[in-house]
Amino acid sequence: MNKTVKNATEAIQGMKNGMTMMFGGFGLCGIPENIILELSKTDIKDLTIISNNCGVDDFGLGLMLQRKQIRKMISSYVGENAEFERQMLSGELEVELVPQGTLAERIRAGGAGIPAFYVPAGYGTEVGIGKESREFNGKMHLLEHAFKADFAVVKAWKGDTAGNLIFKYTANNFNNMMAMAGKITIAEVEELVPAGELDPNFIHTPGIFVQRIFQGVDYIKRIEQLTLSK
Amino acid sequence: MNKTVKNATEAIQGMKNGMTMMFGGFGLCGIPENIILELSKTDIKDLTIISNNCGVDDFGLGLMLQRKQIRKMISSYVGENAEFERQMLSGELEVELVPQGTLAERIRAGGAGIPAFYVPAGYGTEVGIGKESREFNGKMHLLEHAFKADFAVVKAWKGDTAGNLIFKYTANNFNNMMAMAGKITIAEVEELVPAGELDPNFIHTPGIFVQRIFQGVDYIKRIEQLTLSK
Amino acid sequence: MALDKNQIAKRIAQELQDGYYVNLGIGIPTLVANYVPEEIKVILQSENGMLGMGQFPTKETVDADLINAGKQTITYLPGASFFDSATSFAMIRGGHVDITILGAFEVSEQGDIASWKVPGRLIKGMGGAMDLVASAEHIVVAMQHSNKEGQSKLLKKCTLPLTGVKCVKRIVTDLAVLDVTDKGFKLLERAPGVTVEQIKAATEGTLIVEGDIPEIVL
Amino acid sequence: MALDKNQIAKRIAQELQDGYYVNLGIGIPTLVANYVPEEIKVILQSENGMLGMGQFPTKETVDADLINAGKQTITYLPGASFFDSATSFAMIRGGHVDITILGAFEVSEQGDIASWKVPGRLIKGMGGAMDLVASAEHIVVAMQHSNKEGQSKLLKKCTLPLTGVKCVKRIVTDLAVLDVTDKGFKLLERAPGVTVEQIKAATEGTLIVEGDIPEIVL
Repeated sequence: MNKTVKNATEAIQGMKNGMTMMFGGFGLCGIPENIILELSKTDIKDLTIISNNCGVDDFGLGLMLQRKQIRKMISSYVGENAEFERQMLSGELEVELVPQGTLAERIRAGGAGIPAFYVPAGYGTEVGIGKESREFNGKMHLLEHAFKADFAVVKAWKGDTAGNLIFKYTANNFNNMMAMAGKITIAEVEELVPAGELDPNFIHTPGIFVQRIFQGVDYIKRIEQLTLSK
Repeated sequence: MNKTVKNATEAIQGMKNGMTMMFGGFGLCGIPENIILELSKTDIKDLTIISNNCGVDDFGLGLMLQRKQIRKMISSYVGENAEFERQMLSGELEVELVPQGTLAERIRAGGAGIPAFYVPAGYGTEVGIGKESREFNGKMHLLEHAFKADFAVVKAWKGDTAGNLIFKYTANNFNNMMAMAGKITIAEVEELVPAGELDPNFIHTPGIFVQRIFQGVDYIKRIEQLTLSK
Repeated sequence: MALDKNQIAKRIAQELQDGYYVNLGIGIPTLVANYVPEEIKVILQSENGMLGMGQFPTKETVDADLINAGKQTITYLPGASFFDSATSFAMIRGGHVDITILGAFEVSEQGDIASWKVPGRLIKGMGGAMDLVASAEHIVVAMQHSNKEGQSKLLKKCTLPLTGVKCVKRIVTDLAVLDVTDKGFKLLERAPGVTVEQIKAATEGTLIVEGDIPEIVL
Repeated sequence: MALDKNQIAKRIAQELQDGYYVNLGIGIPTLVANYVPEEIKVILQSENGMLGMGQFPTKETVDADLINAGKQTITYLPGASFFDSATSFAMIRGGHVDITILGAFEVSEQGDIASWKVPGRLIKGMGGAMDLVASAEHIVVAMQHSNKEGQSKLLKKCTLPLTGVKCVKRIVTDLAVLDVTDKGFKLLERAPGVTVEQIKAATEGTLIVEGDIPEIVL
């Protein structure tokens, strides 16, 4: 079974207005650049996007923000993006802020068939408003529900035609869990190899979670905070 | 920081009567042979053991069963062990059977600070008796609670002095999650290398979850069902 | 003539589609792997932590660290992956496995299944069966139509402790192929030479027979 | 004389013990890494998915795929490991990280902390801060004693939206080291040359002073 599609254009077939989509990455690290760019050239809009961040003004998901394709963002951190702040404050953009660990776990839960679970994060804060709470081991916890998506879009370092993925360094972040939580998961990879070439002991995301895969092009990998040793 | 201990004898320091302990492995695959053998030579008893299986009559946890060191087993499958059946039927041994996926997730939850979560497995069966149930997405689920242990004992293929672990093939099974869920986690490995020799991109169990590590000796790796192609 | 185990497996193999991720239980289900049609490719999931299970090994390639959920030594195919039990059941519980084929002691006309315990006689544990039946969209039971005492295993209500409720979709026995419907077991196909009356007699639960029932084609 | 940022970081470094797994927030906490005593070794966790964070890279070794939670390019040390965000927060939530050091806008005498939002002015999001403060056993806040307007940041009750409740254990400011206790902020140490009266004046919440308060030794 070969899950390969030709390119980003073919990969996004079936994406529609109003869908919920997940995008991997932390800051600009490990984001699916090809699909974001492709999608920002379409008129697909009213999207609910689940992503830890929302890119910067002129890169990553910021491109889709500028084109007002996003109706709602579900994220843990959205700083460093002026257009984002403008749309949020004007009410054009709906924003749901979720603690980062809770976000990660809600996505994993969506992929793992766990509809809800308890965590301590956010109890007693705005995050807990309207949520059920309950004590375990003398500590209060919130009931948190799973996230799923019509499409999950992830970026990996290497992948094979069976959909297996390997990430490099901290470019894994949300990609692994999001792959689990998409009804359709698209993976763009820097290097696509035939099934059998990756060591089966060292697969980060097993192919079962990936429906479409292609080798991306022209990766920019912009660095947000270039910090060097003196 | 070096987490290395000399051998199994040093590794089990602090184990006491009445403790709860997890043992990795599926059947006889990936079981911590050295620690089990060492423990079966002690008089430590009244143990609650969480392990997917309980070895066979004369190997693995079966050794500790024979010496009546185990008060209670929490497992998903306990077949193929005559002494186990005898102790269970006579009431000498308490047994709590947990669906395998629920067992795995309860252990992960214990390590991940998630006190409880919902799963569909076991609803409407004996497993659901006395448990809270609740509907999500039109389907009934059970509330399941996390497992933790005083000691978790796992077996890996390779490990380093920082406690990082790598498993081979299906010998991973419960080992990875159990490492997360022990107050003290002991890892025995076939090959112990200095920190820095394992590729940090391909660590299965990060060292933070492991408190003691040593290179095991004399691995037997008994095969339960030798099946060959004709 | 009733189907033998291999023929039941061969009929079940017809349920598979190209690209399916498949979990096979112990017993007859394991045999299904031998009858996957040549023109399709399926990927076998083993709940102890692998995707891409291959055949049994040779004496030279056998490895104690590479077993399936039945604890048999096996091999892996190109594109395989290994992972821990939590991830394995994330696949199962999350609905990523397309079809689960397993054995049973009893199935009820509501789709309940009993497969793990005979009180007072046998308690080996449920292993992964409860997780599998509670989660998979497509659950096929492979079993004999009657037990060794000649009693029907397709019942109005299960008598043994349950593995799961309202989960079985299709049943393939030595006598017939049936679907679980709101109104009972719907007869779809019959074993070559086996009559509808024979199947009716061997089925304790409600049997729905509509129109002509074709013979199983292997 | 009040401590500068580097001195606050240096004092906090004294809280570290050999073998500790440490999560450092953005700002002053990041500086703590520069002052780890030579005789101990700690392992830095970055919640975006790594253990064993090293120094900033050189121009030659910089890699866009290797950043910390502050999105700064970094390096890794021998014994490092990389993992996904769910595993990273499993470490944090599961209590495997020994100490968390983070900044704050306000801390209350109950140990509540506000650090992520100023209504109408700033909403960047909580990132991993809520998970960190709700989970870690040992939470140290590094901050200025007063804000830019000269108002105390150690309050009876926080005025800004909370990050977590009853979680802060210790606070190190430019003026003092304090513990959160049942009865209020307990003064442990004062910056060299800073008087107890000055600290009292700068602390809106209840300040407990028992016996002689030693000066911070750096």
